[in-house]
Amino acid sequence: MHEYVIAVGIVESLREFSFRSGRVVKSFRVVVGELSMLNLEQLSEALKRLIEASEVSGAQFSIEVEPARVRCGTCGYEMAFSEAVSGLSEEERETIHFLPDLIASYAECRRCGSLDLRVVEGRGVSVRDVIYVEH
Amino acid sequence: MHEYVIAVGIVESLREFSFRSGRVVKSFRVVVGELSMLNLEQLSEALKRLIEASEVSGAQFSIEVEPARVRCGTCGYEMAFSEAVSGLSEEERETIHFLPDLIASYAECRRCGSLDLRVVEGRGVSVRDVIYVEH
Amino acid sequence: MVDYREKLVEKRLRSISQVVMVTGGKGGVGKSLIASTAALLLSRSSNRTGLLDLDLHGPSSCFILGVKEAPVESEEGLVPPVVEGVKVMSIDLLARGKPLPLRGHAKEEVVKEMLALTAYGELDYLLVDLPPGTGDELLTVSRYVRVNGVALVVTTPTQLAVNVARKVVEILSSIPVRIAGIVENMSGGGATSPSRDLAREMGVEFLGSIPYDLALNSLVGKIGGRELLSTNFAESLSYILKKAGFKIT
Amino acid sequence: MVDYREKLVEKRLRSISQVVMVTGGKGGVGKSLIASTAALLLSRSSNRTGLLDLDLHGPSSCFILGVKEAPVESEEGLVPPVVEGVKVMSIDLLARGKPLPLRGHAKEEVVKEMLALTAYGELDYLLVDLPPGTGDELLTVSRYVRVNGVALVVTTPTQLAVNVARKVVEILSSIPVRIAGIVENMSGGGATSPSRDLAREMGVEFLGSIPYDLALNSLVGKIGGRELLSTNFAESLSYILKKAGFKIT
Ligand SMILES: Nc1ncnc2c1ncn2[C@@H]1O[C@H](COP(=O)(O)OP(=O)(O)O)[C@@H](O)[C@H]1O
Ligand SMILES: Nc1ncnc2c1ncn2[C@@H]1O[C@H](COP(=O)(O)OP(=O)(O)O)[C@@H](O)[C@H]1O
Ligand SMILES: [Mg+2]
Ligand SMILES: [Mg+2]
Ligand SMILES: [Mg+2]
Ligand SMILES: [Mg+2]
Ligand code: NI
Ligand code: NI
Ligand SMILES: [Zn+2]
Ligand SMILES: [Zn+2]
Repeated sequence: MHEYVIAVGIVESLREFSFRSGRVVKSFRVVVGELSMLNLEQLSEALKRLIEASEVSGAQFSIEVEPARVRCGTCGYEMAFSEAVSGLSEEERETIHFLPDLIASYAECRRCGSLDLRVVEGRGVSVRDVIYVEH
Repeated sequence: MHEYVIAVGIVESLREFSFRSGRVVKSFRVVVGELSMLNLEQLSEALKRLIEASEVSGAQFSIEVEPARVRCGTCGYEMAFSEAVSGLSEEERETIHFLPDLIASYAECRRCGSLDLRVVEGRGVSVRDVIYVEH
Repeated sequence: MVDYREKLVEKRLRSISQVVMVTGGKGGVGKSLIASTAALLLSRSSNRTGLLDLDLHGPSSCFILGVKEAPVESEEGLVPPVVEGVKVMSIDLLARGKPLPLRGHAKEEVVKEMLALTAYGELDYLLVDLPPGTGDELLTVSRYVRVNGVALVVTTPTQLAVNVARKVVEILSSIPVRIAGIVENMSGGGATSPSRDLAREMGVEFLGSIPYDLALNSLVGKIGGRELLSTNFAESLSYILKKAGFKIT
Repeated sequence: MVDYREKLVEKRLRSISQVVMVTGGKGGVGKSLIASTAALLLSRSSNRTGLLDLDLHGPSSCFILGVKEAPVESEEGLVPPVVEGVKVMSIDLLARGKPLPLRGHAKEEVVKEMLALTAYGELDYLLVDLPPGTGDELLTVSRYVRVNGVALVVTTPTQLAVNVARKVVEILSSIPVRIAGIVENMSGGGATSPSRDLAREMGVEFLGSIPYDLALNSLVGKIGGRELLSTNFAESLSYILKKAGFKIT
């Protein structure tokens, strides 16, 4: 559900960028970390609506998912998303949805059991490759 | 002077790598962060001596310096090495020579005065591009 | 690369009149108890008040205030639970007592996301309970509150605590974040103390001292917010907040 | 990419019989005072002893022990100064009271370098004074000492401290680092306490309690190591170390 507020953050960032530089945003890429388990359709819908109603209307975008990699600091083992979140409750997934780094609180290394986990990739949302044209 | 012990660490890492994999190290690249202010000649000399006396004798290497970039978390300004260390005492430089991140204790942003600095690049020593051949 | 959180944090903080960072550097000096009690006192004086617990490894505010409800997801983000009028957000409401072995950049990420996603709405005061140290939590939040932020630096009358507090004052002054003053907690009551010396040395106001309150030991975590307000501790803190210019009636 | 520090750390730690991590999670529970005093006690009992202060933001050991000399550079690395037979290394001997606003990966880098570059030589015991929290300092050192490491978990008889200590115990058990036991500091002396409950709950030995020692307030930082040894605090700690199996005569 908070996909909406993320879209607000993205569109306002681009608006400001556009306003400051006097340039028009043509397109951008949204990379969504797999751990955040965001609803891509909701995010895309919200982005479309907000873009249309804003000064960056006309901007095109794509959304893609960055696979998660969670590394164990003890044994070096790397877990992919499915392994990292397997066995977690609905409530725990919901928390990771907001704060992907909290995987460190809920999961443990599937190889050695260590709680010393860090997210290497596939955490949150980032906006990349903003293409703009002069006004 | 502690260039010697760094060389020990590098050569022992390569020895172990070689021993475990049964492969012979042909060459490697040493990248020295500018902030560490290491004496490259001393490092090179120590490496040569230690390599010759070890199981990795014959390995070739190159040493290069990675320029430092220190970024202010408050205003975003980026300082290069000379700007970051300018005005520091001999003793302060000596400390940074051991613990490059301690630049955060001694320097301040030249633009806004903030102490919130982080080293983006050019911190310590790393060994890259190890090329090996089968025994 | 655009970080969408920056814009959201800015926007959220614009609806908050004052962000009060409770810091000090040293652990165990009473930052959490002061942040929680200050939030209760400000709320009682009809201020719209929030509390953000940024002690990611050792969150204490929810335990002190007896808050247990999880924040609720809405279109606007995470709506924090309310206790005695105070909107409370803490990692503890999400991690629920589990350890949080955060490494490297993770702390900065979590702090940014808690700031970006918590829907406090309009507030007169947001109290921020900081962990010991001068790391990512302090530095990240300091960066955002240069306009409407103010710091309460908590110490005890020991040289050990004052040594660390000095570092906090130096860092805050460099950013710069306005420092409301130094609060000496667990005070012996003398007219001289290393905390007073520090205030003088650094040109920061000495806001007053809070005596050691034996009653707290048996109360903290066993009572709710309301009972905390009737302690001697709360009374001393109330004077200090007034002196610092906060709206306490 | 090869990290030359890993190999050096391994090598250094092989010449140290036991690494004793003094941790607890909560700030202000007495970790630094216990680490420093334990080092003095072990040294007095003819053990070759070192102390590594890893509280990067709030280093206290040098102040407690009255150490001021800087480490000396040699071919082998940094040779630490010696006080009462204890080889002491701390960021404080390098940063000299300056603030250390470290961010992100910087803490892990500094911890690795302190471990890789400090030339302790052969030791029977290396005491590691850890900061509050369960972040990079604790996690980094834990990774290296799985063979010869042991943890002393320090708490106070408050639920607030015990909540955080539980997290430390959970993390250490998962790595796993052997836990020598739980030490209750600033104890009221009762036979029941949240620390004892924690020990039972987690299957960890309860090593004993150290009473609140009023004399310390006026002593810490004003005396050297020798005087610290004649306090009641040191005497209680001495029993605890014996119980934990350390060579105290
Ligand atoms: N003035 C006081 N008198 C008595 N106990 C206090 C006082 N201030 C704090 N405490 C107690 O000291 C301990 C540490 O306080 P806390 O707020 O958790 O410190 P911090 O957040 O700085 O680590 C808690 O058990 C708290 O109840
Ligand atoms: N048993 C005790 N009796 C009295 N004071 C103590 C006792 N243990 C520690 N202290 C004091 O409590 C304060 C915090 O101790 P410190 O060792 O710095 O804690 P930490 O390292 O856990 O933050 C210091 O001022 C110290 O002198
Ligand atoms: Mg974990
Ligand atoms: Mg600095
Ligand atoms: Mg606290
Ligand atoms: Mg300490
Ligand atoms: Ni959502
Ligand atoms: Ni050197
Ligand atoms: Zn593992
Ligand atoms: Zn700056």
